[in-house]
Amino acid sequence: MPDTAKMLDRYRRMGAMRAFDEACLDALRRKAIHGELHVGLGQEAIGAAMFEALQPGDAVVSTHRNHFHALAKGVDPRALLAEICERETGLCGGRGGHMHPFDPENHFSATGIVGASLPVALGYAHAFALRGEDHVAVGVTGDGGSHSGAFHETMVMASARDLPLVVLVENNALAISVDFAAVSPTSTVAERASAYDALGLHVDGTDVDAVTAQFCHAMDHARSGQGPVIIEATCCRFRGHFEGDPEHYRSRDERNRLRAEFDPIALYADRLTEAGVAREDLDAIIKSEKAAAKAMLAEVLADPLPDPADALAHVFVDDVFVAGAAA
Amino acid sequence: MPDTAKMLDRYRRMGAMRAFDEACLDALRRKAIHGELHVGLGQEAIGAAMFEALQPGDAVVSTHRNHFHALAKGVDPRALLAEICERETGLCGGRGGHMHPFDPENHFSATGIVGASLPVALGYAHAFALRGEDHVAVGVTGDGGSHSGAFHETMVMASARDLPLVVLVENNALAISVDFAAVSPTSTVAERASAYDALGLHVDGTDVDAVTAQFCHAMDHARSGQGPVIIEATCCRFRGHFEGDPEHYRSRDERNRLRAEFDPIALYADRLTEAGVAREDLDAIIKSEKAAAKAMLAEVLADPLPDPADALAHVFVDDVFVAGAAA
Amino acid sequence: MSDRRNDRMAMGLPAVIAESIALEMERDDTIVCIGEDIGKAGGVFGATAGLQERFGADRVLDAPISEMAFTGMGVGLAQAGMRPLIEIMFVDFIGVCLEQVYNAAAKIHYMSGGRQRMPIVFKTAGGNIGSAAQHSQCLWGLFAHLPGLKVVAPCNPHDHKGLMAAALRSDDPIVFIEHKALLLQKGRDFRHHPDIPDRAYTIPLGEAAVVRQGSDVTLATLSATVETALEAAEIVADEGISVEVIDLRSVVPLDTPTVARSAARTGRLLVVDEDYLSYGLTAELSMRVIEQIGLDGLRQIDRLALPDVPIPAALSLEQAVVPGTDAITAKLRAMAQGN
Amino acid sequence: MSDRRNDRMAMGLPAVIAESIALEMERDDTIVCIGEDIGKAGGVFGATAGLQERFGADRVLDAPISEMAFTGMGVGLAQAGMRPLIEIMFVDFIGVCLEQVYNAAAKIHYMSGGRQRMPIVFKTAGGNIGSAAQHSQCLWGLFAHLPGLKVVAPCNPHDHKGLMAAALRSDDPIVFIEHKALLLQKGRDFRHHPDIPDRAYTIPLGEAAVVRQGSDVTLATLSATVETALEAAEIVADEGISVEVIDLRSVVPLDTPTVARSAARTGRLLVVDEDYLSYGLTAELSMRVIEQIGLDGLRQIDRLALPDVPIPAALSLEQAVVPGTDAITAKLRAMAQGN
Ligand SMILES: Cc1ncc(C[n+]2csc(CCOP(=O)(O)OP(=O)(O)O)c2C)c(N)n1
Ligand SMILES: Cc1ncc(C[n+]2csc(CCOP(=O)(O)OP(=O)(O)O)c2C)c(N)n1
Ligand SMILES: [Mg+2]
Ligand SMILES: [Mg+2]
Repeated sequence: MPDTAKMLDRYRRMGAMRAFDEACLDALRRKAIHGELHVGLGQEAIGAAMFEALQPGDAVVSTHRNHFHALAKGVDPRALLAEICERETGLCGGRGGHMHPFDPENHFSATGIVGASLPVALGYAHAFALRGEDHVAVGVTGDGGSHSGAFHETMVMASARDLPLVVLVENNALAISVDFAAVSPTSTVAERASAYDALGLHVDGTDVDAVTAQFCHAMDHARSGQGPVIIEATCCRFRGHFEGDPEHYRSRDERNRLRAEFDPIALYADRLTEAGVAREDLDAIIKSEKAAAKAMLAEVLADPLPDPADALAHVFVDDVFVAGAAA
Repeated sequence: MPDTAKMLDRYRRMGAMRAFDEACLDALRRKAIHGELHVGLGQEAIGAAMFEALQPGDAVVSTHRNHFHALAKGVDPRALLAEICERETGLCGGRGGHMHPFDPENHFSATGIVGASLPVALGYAHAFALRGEDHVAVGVTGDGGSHSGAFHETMVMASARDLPLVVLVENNALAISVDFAAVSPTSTVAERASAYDALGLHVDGTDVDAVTAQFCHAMDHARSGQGPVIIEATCCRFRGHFEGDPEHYRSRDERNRLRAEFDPIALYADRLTEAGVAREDLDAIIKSEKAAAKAMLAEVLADPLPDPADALAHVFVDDVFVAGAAA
Repeated sequence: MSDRRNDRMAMGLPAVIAESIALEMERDDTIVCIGEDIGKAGGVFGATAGLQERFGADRVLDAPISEMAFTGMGVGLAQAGMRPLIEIMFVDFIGVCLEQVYNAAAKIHYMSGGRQRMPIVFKTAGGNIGSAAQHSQCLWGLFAHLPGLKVVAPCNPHDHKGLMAAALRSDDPIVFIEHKALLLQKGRDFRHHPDIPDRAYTIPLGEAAVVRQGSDVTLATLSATVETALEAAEIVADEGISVEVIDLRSVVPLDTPTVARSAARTGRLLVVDEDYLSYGLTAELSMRVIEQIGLDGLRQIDRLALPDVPIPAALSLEQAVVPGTDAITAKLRAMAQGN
Repeated sequence: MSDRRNDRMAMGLPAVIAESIALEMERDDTIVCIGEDIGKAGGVFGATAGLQERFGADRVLDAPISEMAFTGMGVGLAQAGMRPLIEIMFVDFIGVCLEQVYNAAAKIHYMSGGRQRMPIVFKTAGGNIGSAAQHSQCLWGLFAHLPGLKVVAPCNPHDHKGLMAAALRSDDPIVFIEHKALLLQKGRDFRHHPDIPDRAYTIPLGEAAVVRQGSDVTLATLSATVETALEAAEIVADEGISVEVIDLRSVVPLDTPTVARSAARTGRLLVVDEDYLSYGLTAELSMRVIEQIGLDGLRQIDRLALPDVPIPAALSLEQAVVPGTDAITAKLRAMAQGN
């Protein structure tokens, strides 16, 4: 018998993630974000799975499309949204912006450079091993990032040292416009794990139950000292690569088809209704998450922007010492 | 029945390669080389195999340990030696030195940056494919270079496009001091080929017959449009990584053992004597190759060093145009 | 303005760049383009739009995110007799593949004693449009420090077309840095906007352009800052300060004589740069001018650039660090008031 | 000279560096070293000799040739509360891994609004010892252009020990560039050779040292060129030219005040640099001095550096481009003869 309470939690979590990114889209429309924005709509199941699989001491190093991973790692949503909206109250005082949230307490960080998340996660993994801690480092990449040299180097080092590293490949089959199938020599990334004598897992990333189970399995494997794991979760990106992407590379029909067929939230709603949950209860969850995100955005937008007078602070921890600077 | 004429050619070729590098060692002792020197002693069988497998239109991009590959590709030995000895008469007028020989006519080049040879070979392979030529590009790397990101990126692109590329991994089990076994997640590099849906070949690189056969197989595979190949030839490095290497990482005994057991020339001499060739004939071959190399070195050392007045030439093809420079 | 001219001025900068590349690819079938999203998508800004349809997916190759591989492919292609154009989407990403650019492409002609030519264009986009520390840099100062690379950063559609053609015809490796903010503009958005002929034409690499004449202060800059400088010059003109604005067009070669001649006349030199202040263009050009006309050839010298700080995400902070009209006019006023 | 001092002066520079790292690793067990050949072999020059035996293979990790991975590991280790020392064997190899150095390590403290510290030392070796274009570069000018990195290049064993300790204790990312030629020397080979205490000590980052006093010309330089400059100063001293030699020790921070004070007194500034001439140290320091003391604060200013050329293999050519004693004395004489 399905555990509907647990299922509803998953549903709510996915709903909260989607509502968060919809708030970001709203913020962009209101010109509260003046740079790029990459949202994760369509990839909520992976974020929700991560939430369940992670422990507080674990580390996550994410990508340009990082909001769901941050939320899964326990980053304060309000501080995250404020950072995305470039506010002084943001996680990083508005310095980092949406591609560069850093939350040392929660062991969460991200980078805007594709592939560059993985070596950083490797560093966490080495620290955990050195200190004898049973934490796991998760490095996130897209399918595109799996072709970068950093992916290879990270796997080589992690596996040779049996480090507690999980490489999560969110395979939405697109790197901006480039089809995974057109540039990958293999039909999955997971199968490349054998080249590193690592565990490779492949899972439908639109099925939150499946991806949660596999993600937990991956974490257990790494946590128990059996070496690194590549877990590939297939999914679809519902919007452009970034907001404003003209998407010359796919038709509107194609995009609509993906949305219709592979929406992890809609798919899970079906499963929940099959399990006897009422549609209106599900709709209420989505509604309340949307309302919460909307309220949070309203608050954030009332926060101040950073004071231009502070633009030069924080380059170095130690003030640049210059002998006789007073002279 | 063994074809002893062919075998004797192989033997001579290996002898010539060793004699060439011994001449380099001699040049170093005479202070005709003021920089680093990496010789290939112990790895002659691979060079000799390459010689047989390559066709004139093929390209080779090699590493810091490139002399045998250059000779195999038909680079003029005298010009190569003169380059190594920093002479004006050198392949590159003494500008490149031993790590950077460029021979456009013979489609040979090298780089001193580990891993960096492979993307350049990929470029040749793409040019061949674009132009519909049936040439093959060979990118050389050591075992150490197989851990670099460039290795991965090159294989991904080559395989996805079925390019005529052969990646030769000379696995001498050492990257300077670092044991291959200590840092590689797999026991061979060749087995990683599956991650790229490529052909992986593993061969004893001290057996010139075996490595020639496999190298020809690799070239045929790539030439016939079946995509890239990783061919890994195991071998031993008989000297330090570079001349002057204190070799703190291995004992003299260990090194002597390798020399005693895995000398491709000595091993082949045994095979030749078994096939009925007289020892003295073999010795005569080695002697004549040594004499030839010695004579060549004597000639080269009489060549002039580059004129310091020309030190600034060749930075650009087009002179740097500066408007009104005369003013 | 003729209808024709009007149409040309309505073209976005990316279309002008794509036109230049197409004209060169037509006349020279050794040109091959490789980069992320340059084919099917026509480039993230559209600066290679239509090329793949016209020249095929092998000459206009959509690459995986493997910059180390495809910059090296450029080197191999050049060695194989081709003329590659390699796109690094944003210049900020150069950290994953600088190797092939500065140790190979830049040095091979020299290392080979002049035997191996390296005709490669590394096309990329730099500059601030709100994308924070890892997607807003200019970095031409970085390339310029490394010998063997020519480094071009044009300021308007006309120059992009002519300099791209010159770059593709050059036998030397060239880093061609477009500015993201300019890529979002059309010809008519530019203050300084010469006609853009339909045909192919080249502009010699290394020739600066005096884009506004003046007698009180010489202001040298390049890329998007040329527009900002022209705006600032207009503002202070009303206050009686006459500014000569020079578009350097490239940092290597650097057209010192044109700047020095102007500075010798005005006696005041201001170098403005959107790239980082230290160890960059502002000091280099200043010193070259001093070397040319002497310490006593100038009454004043000053520089304005992005301070040595990662580029902040927030608009309020970004505006505080990127040299804008206000900062430039303030400098110009201060200089004009001095002696 | 005491026997003890004699022994210390007989130590090779690498042993002094290893001693400094060992002392720091003893007092702080968050220090972790990663690099190629730093463990079993003790470093290609011996600058990490003995560390792996003492601190184990996990704290002194022999890395595969995967610089992108292990520079990034440095960033992750720092984020995890450790203090990594990452060795890039030769600075020339930075092209394969600049990404993590300049886009991550250098920027994260700023990008995080000061929340995430980045205590990393990138230890590397630069400079000419005959290894041609891809193994002879200095490149401090490259790092210095990129904000968020401190860039240190010491000139003698005493300073290497103290600056390495300071770097390992700093909370900021530091590029620590040793010079290959110096790494082949012993304490007593140095003209300028203060005692090297056994105990740990630090030298503040960003303080230049006046290593020879003089009144006619101020010569500022760093790294191996300090020795060359001192030799040149001795030679011209016999001709009556008094040269003040300043060892900058780091290019970021750059101790402009010390140089400016000296230059204001001598009226003549010569900046000498083994790194490439353009867009580098010579112009930056010159301009900063001018900004501090004015165009009329100096009678003469000049610079000497490796011209903008890849470093040739042949000794005859290498000597023609690397600033040596002859080139420096020639500049000093020319300046002293001028006004
Ligand atoms: C090294 C590097 N190259 C290129 C880019 C530009 N870029 C940003 S995201 C992206 C596509 C990433 O694709 P993927 O890894 O599949 O992630 P997705 O966007 O699909 O989530 C590209 C090419 C970059 N940021 N870094
Ligand atoms: C990117 C880079 N990292 C490090 C080096 C220094 N280095 C030169 S050769 C070498 C070892 C290479 O090992 P391998 O690839 O196995 O080749 P081998 O020397 O054994 O022939 C190293 C680390 C380099 N040249 N380039
Ligand atoms: Mg993707
Ligand atoms: Mg090896």
